[in-house]
Amino acid sequence: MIISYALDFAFICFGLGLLLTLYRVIFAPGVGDRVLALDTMVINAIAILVLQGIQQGTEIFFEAAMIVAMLGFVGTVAYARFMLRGNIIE
Amino acid sequence: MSLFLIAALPFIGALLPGLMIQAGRNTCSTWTGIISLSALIGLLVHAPAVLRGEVITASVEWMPALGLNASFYLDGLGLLFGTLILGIGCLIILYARFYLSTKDPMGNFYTYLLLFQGAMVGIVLSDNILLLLVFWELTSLSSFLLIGYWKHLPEGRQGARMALTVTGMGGLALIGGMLMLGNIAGTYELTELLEKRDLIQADPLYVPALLLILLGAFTKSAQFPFHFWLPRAMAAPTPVSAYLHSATMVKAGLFLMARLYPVMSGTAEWFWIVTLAGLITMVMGALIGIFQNDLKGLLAYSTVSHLGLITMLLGFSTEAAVIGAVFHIINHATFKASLFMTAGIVDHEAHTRDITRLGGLRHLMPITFIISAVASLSMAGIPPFNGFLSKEMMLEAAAHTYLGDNHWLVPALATLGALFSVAYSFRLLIHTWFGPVRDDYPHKPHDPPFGMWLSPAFLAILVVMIGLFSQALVGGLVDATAASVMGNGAHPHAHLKLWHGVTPALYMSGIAVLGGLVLLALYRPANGLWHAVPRPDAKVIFDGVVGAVSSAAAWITGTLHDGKLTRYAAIFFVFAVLASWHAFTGGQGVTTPREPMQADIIPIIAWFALIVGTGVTVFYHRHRLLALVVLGIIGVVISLSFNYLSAPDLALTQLSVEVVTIVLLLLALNFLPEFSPRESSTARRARDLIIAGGVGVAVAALAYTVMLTDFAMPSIAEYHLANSYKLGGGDNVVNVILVDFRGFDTFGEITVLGIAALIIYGVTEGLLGSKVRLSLLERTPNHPVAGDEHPLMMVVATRLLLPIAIMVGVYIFLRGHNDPGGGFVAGLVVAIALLMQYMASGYDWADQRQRYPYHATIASGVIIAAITGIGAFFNNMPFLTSDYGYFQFPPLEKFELATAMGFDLGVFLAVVGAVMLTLESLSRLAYRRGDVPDEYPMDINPSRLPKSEDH
Amino acid sequence: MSHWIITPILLPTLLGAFIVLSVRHQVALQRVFSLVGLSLLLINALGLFVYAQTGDIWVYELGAWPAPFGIVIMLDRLSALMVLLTAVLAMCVMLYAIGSDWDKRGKHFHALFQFQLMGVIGAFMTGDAFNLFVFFEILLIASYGLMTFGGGTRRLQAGTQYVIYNLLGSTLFLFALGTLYNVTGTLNMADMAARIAVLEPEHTALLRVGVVMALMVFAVKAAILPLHFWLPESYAAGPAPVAALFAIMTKVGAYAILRMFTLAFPQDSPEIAGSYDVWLLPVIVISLAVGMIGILGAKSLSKMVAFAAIGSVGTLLIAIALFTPEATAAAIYYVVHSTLATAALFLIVDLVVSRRPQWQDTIREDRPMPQNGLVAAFYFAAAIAMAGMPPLSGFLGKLLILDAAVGNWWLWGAILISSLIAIMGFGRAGSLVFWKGYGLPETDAPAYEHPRQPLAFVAIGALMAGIVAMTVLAGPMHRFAIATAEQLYDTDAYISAVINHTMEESMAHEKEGSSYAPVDKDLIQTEGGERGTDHPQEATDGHEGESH
Amino acid sequence: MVVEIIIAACLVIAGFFGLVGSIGLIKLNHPMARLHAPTKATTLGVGGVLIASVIYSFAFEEQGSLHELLITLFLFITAPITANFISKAYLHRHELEEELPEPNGDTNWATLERPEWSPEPEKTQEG
Amino acid sequence: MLRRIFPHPYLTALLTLVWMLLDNTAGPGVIIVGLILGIFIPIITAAYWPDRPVLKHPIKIAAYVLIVLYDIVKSNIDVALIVLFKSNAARKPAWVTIPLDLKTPEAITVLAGTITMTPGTVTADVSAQGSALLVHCLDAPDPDAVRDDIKSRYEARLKEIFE
Amino acid sequence: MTIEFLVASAIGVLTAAGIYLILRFRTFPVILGTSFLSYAVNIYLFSSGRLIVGAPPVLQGYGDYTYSDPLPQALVLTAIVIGFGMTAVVLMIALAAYLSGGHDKIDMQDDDASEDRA
Ligand code: NA
Ligand code: NA
Repeated sequence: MIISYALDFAFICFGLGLLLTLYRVIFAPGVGDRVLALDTMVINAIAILVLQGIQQGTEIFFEAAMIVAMLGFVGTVAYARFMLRGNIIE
Repeated sequence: MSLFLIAALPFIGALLPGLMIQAGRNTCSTWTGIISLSALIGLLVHAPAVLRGEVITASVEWMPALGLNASFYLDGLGLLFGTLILGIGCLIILYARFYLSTKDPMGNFYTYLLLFQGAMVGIVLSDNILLLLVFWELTSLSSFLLIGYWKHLPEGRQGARMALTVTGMGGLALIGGMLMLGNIAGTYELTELLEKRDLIQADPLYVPALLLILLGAFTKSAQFPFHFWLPRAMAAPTPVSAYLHSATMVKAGLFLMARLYPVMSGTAEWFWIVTLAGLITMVMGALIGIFQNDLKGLLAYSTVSHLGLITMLLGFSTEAAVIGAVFHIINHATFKASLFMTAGIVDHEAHTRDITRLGGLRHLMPITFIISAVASLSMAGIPPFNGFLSKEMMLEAAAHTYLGDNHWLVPALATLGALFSVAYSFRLLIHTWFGPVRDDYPHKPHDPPFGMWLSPAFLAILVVMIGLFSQALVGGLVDATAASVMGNGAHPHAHLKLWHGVTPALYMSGIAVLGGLVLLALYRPANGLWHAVPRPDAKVIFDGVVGAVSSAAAWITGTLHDGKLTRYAAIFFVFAVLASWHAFTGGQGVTTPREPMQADIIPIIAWFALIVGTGVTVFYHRHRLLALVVLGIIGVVISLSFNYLSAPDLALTQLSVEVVTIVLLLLALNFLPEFSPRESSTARRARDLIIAGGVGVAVAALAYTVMLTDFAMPSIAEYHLANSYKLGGGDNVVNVILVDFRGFDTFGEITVLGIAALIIYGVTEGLLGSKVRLSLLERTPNHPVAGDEHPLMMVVATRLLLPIAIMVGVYIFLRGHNDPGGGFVAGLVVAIALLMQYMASGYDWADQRQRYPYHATIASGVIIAAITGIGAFFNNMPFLTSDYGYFQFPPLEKFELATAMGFDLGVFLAVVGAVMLTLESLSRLAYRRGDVPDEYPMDINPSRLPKSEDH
Repeated sequence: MSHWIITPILLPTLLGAFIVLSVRHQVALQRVFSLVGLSLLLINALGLFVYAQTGDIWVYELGAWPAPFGIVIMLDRLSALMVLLTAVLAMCVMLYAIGSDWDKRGKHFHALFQFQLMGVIGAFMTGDAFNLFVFFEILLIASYGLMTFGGGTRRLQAGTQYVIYNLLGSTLFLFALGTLYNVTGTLNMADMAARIAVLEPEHTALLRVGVVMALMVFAVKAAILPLHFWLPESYAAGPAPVAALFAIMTKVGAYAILRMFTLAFPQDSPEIAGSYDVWLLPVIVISLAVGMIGILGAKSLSKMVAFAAIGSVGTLLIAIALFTPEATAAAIYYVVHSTLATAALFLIVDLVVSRRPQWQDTIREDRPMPQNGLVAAFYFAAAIAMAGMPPLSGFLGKLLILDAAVGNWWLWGAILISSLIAIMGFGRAGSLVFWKGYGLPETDAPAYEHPRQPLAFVAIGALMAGIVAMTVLAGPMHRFAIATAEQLYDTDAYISAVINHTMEESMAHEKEGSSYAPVDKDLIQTEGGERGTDHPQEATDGHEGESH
Repeated sequence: MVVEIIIAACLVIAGFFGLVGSIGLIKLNHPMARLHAPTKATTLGVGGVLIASVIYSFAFEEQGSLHELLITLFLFITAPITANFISKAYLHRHELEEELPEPNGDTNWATLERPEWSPEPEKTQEG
Repeated sequence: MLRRIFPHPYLTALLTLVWMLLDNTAGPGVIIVGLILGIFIPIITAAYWPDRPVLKHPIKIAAYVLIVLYDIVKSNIDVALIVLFKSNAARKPAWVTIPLDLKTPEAITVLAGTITMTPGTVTADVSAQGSALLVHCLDAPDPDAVRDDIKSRYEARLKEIFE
Repeated sequence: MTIEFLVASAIGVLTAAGIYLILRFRTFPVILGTSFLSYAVNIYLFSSGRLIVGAPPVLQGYGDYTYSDPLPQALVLTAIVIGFGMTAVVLMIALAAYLSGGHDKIDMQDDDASEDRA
């Protein structure tokens, strides 16, 4: 049915997104860009998680998605703080 | 007196000197003397019975299952040796009282002496060969202490270690031999074992056992080629030499041969080995003895020679030879002990033992001279002294001994030995005592106090008496002893008398005496020749061997354990893979694998990301921050994969752990160098790649096999699935397993986490308490530091995020039992929420607002978990038995309460506490001099500025 | 029902937590609690030991979950002995740590000490393979803290290596467990044994891999070559009381081998034969040799003792790896001796270290230390015990092992020759450290000052007394060892103790369905195996109400 | 049917923007420029997916769910902070004093106002 | 008094809502539990949110949210077009200073957040005394227009809400 | 491409990476290596329960539902937590060693070995 096609499309989009961000994590002028790419990758991951939830018709992935949303942020900030101050808790 | 008591007395007594020494030297020595004297009397009480041929025994079980028992027995042989050990012991104790200077710790000396005495008595009274081994090794140990008694003398220490090594080696060989013997005979009890001659000699193990036992005996009795340690042991105080090296320890080897004679002797192996060893030792010892300038050295080699003589006689294995051996044991003990003591006196008086610096002493110390003269003549085998009698017996026995079908070699060599011994005996006598009085003695000698010459004098009298009235005095003892040596119900009878008529022995004796005197007359050229001839010095060889062994040991140890973890790890991996691979190939793989699942696009992309991410991390690993960023990918992908593969709880845990780990690594990286230098050579990297690749392939193969194999039998997990709700009250089976089915694992797991935090705290404290602190306070960052320590936006955002995150934490905690989540993840979420506060507003500001000490949080977590488990005790159930029920307070829906939640609460607290304590500790390291606790949560806040008057 | 079987694990845990919770700043109070706790532990252990003499096996199903679905704690002669040994050792070591003020040199000594005990005792008592892993980790992580206790560069660097090497071991353990679970579908040791016994040949390849991996994990713990490299540096660098306590840690590995490989992975069973038996003994002999050579080759006393520990465990493992009842009995006697002797030696070395400020434990002369005579006497006695010289228990143990190894003359050679090297090493070190100083020229420098530390000597004296007791009471001890060995080889009894327990449980709750008989896989019914609680009715019919 | 189309539309839009965001990461040539693409496009991308999920749950599952909105909430709170930090890092690691505008009378932009104990930046800095 | 029970009334409301979202149901029990937590959690976390702002006109929040949501959708399309079809050379990136009338940190944060989430602009930094925001524009031919737009469209409204 | 192959090869690659890093000379990469190794072993342990997609072991009530094997998941959870604790500790000890020793070499240096015991 139509939704499943849409799902596949979305999957592929975010999957490709994942690959592009991966590329950026590996090839980038600076660490900042890599962190940005990683952050984006995490966001793509969230999307994929939710898509899986829809596909399998389960709410079981919700917690995972939520945690990713919360923690991805912490990770990114930690990296950035490290670049800014060296010490991330001061 | 019971044999136990006789054997035990010296050991018990060994405590006394230590205590008595405070009471003065006389009291100390008196008590020591009383102890061995009473032991001697206790022994002699049994003499009549033993001489009648009875055997006194006493036994108590020790390790019956092994066959080791504390069983003693006293027969002629035991009586003879016991008397020598204790009797001469008493004399030595008396002698030592006057010999030892006031500087020497006499208490220790007598303690060691009694220990040694006890060990010797133990050997000769043991009825159990394992027990005998115990005492045997004890003599080595106590003699180590006695020889090393003068700690400050290097010769003393070296001599002690050499004696320990050689006799220790012999002892270990003996252990082997005795165990074999016992295993052949099926018993370790001598009295039984000695009955089994045929059984033993028929056994294929007889020869190895014999060799090992003889190795033990020869080392102890300084038989060629193990003779070299004895002269080195002369560094010991003279009483020790007199005791150990004339009457006792060196005779232990002879005793052993005599003791086992009934079962070991009579074979060709025995004859050849024992006879030859004895013969060679006798001749060689005597020869070397001639050219010793040190009185004690000369005596030592003469002892070696005489021990060889006795050994040889035992080798002959004839009745006459055995009688000769026994008799010579007595005689040698008497004259040699007194000689050692007189040598000691000379040393004591003249402050030298160097024969070349002595001479003419007979005028200065007549009493000592007479004693020494008597003993020397006996040693030379001059009638009418006792040495003569036993030497005649030896020559007689030698005269009838064929070596193969050669009939002259043994007699000839025996005569030669006798000749040499005449030579050194007379050298001792003449070069020390005769000649003109000199004026260059290191110290003007004169006769010692009565107490000091009493002991040697007594022995000298024995020498004479036994010489004159041998049959009457020792005939019975010799018979009894010989009987027990021969065993097998033999009844040897000794005819001890001075004149046997004109026998081959008499001729040989004559030749020996004349030849000896001639050789002495030619001493100067002979000596020149002796020193001109190069010959291997066993001591040098021994030292070489020991030195080589030691340095080899040091080298092996050093190179093997050079602290290179990189090598250790490589070895680990290689070994692990090889062993596992070997195991795998030994078994059978599954014939019908499972049906694999086709992967669609997303998993493949994830896989690709993982592989690439891993590769890049490794590639970039020297740029540490970069490596950490890329590491983030791997964490994310792995959690997603867990999620995809139906493990949502794993996904949550992996992810949250990942974040905290990254934060930790970043906190640490702040202090560490940001780059790893390129240190490993290309070859080295290639090697590592090969190892890593090899293991990787192996593991992948293993994992693949595992995944495509079905359980050999249904997994117990089916039970968990079936009963998770019904009995565990939860739908999330993983969580129910964690808090209920296998709650004990989780209990341990949170303890681990708590311990980790405590350690990290402790190490931090240690650093801050050490000199490191200063460098930390003064350190300058690796990089320029940006302004705006606590950015406004971040602070505000976390203010909103903290409560929401806690809400989420509560939710995940409560739902854990039925949905993915649970105490652990909840704990991490809350901890991370707090961490956000710390990152945003700074350590101090956040910490001031933290009311609960994290130590306590951890501890109470563990305790709450434990208490919940212990609660089960009260309805008489085992630890961690959970219970739950459904409750309803309108208008709320019916909800479930399970004790498992209490447990999970413990988990929650422990996790929060552990994570926070860890981060706290690490951030405390970052203090720099001049840091002041932040007053405000954010650096920039316009509403704080004076110019802003509104609100 | 009685819970005294679980208290030896709970007591240290709770005590450790309590110390952290309420007295973490008062060392004096910590000492009081430690000693009280250890005394209770000792009593508890004694009680269990006495109980074990009856010869029956006590199965304690945690959470009342029937084996093999839950975790069981087991008590048989062997585990009772090991727990008692641990308690005794812990008491002596703690006395020393207090007597020498070691516990004041850092934070959380007493808590870590208690957690260490929790781990060790748990490892000795658990009947579940994965739970064994957990307790391994507990004792390891506690040991990480204790090993680096007090800090100092060398100790921290050695500590880093120690942790990393053991992380590799733990990883291998997980690989092993995964493989074993994958084949047998269970984690309970007894159940695993029962299942392996009826395994079809087509699963043996994976099984063998799991078995060998497990063996290597235990080999790391027991410090068998070539997996022993973590030991020398860390034991030498670690605090002496900790090293002394660690004397039991190598034994944990030995215990695990003894337990698992007599019960579940016997070398003579067709599924497993040829997988490890071919290389185990040779490897052990090599590590024995390396250990004893190390005694002679070491440059510092602490290293020397560390190698002595390796050698001693090597001797022990020879006895274990023979896998015969006599040899096992010998091993059981020897394990006690080895633990006490090793611990005593480490503590004695610490006496030397603290009394020779200049050269510490370097094997070379130094001016005679305070209390030289007493320390030397202790050293002499402990060295005799360690080298297996008469009359102490080391010699008796060695006799037992040799007697059990009759016929394997190469083992005899290895044991006897290595003893000689050990004797040489101890003699050399002793005469250099304790005697040679007297030969030094008189200096007018003031003699080293050092507190007399009576308690420290008492602690060591207690250990030595234990060794003497082992010598005097060798007969009864050996009888006990034999009984223990027989119990170990009567695996059916062990297995049925676990399974029958389950049977009884399920009989009591017939209504919940049929029983679980893991031995015969056809009987496995996952609905069965009711646990021992009476559940509120909601438990069963509540589900429909809740139904999702 | 209509619902399905709506859901499908949401999914397609989401996928599209998600992809665009990631493409921006690759195509745009300047770090600050790259910063724009993901922080926006992915929010709508994810947002779309979430909305789709919400509608789907109401349409096809026995119990509708709104909790996807929470995820959106988190993203909306966090995305600006992330962007802020990354640009701060950029400002910090690249020398831009000249090309930045005047900070409205303040001494400097917060990030560039280094503490006095900070080491001086060395030129040619690999971020 | 009321202050002490409801340190953050709006927060309480928000948290209750969050709880309902989490639980995905709206039964009375859920609301009660949510309320309890919504009251309790702000109390224990109060220390971390000192001198909280007073919302003058909470009603206007709704309007603001709607505007921002609309802008976000719009922005996404713009950015998408730029990303896909505009060459890097053709773009005119710019740094813009946004002088602040707002003083409350919360307000400033919301403004900065809004800027970041809306068309081609990212809040890069705050000025050292907090009197201005540094904004980077992806493609801004006329930077001043951007500044005025932001100030009028968002800051003014936020000023009403917060100050 | 089968899921099993992907997972198995991933385990292999992670292991190899971990081992290679563990064989480096500095503590930091070595610690990274141990992390990789614990990823690998965690996945391995997880996979010992076999792989299923879309069947998380959260009960949907009874009937013909299939669930993935929950036991290995529980074990891996424990392993992850313990691994985290271990990583934290080794990191701290290594850091302390660096701070007091002045270098972060993993191998004992001779001058360290000669240093007196604290
Ligand atoms: Na990790
Ligand atoms: Na890890």
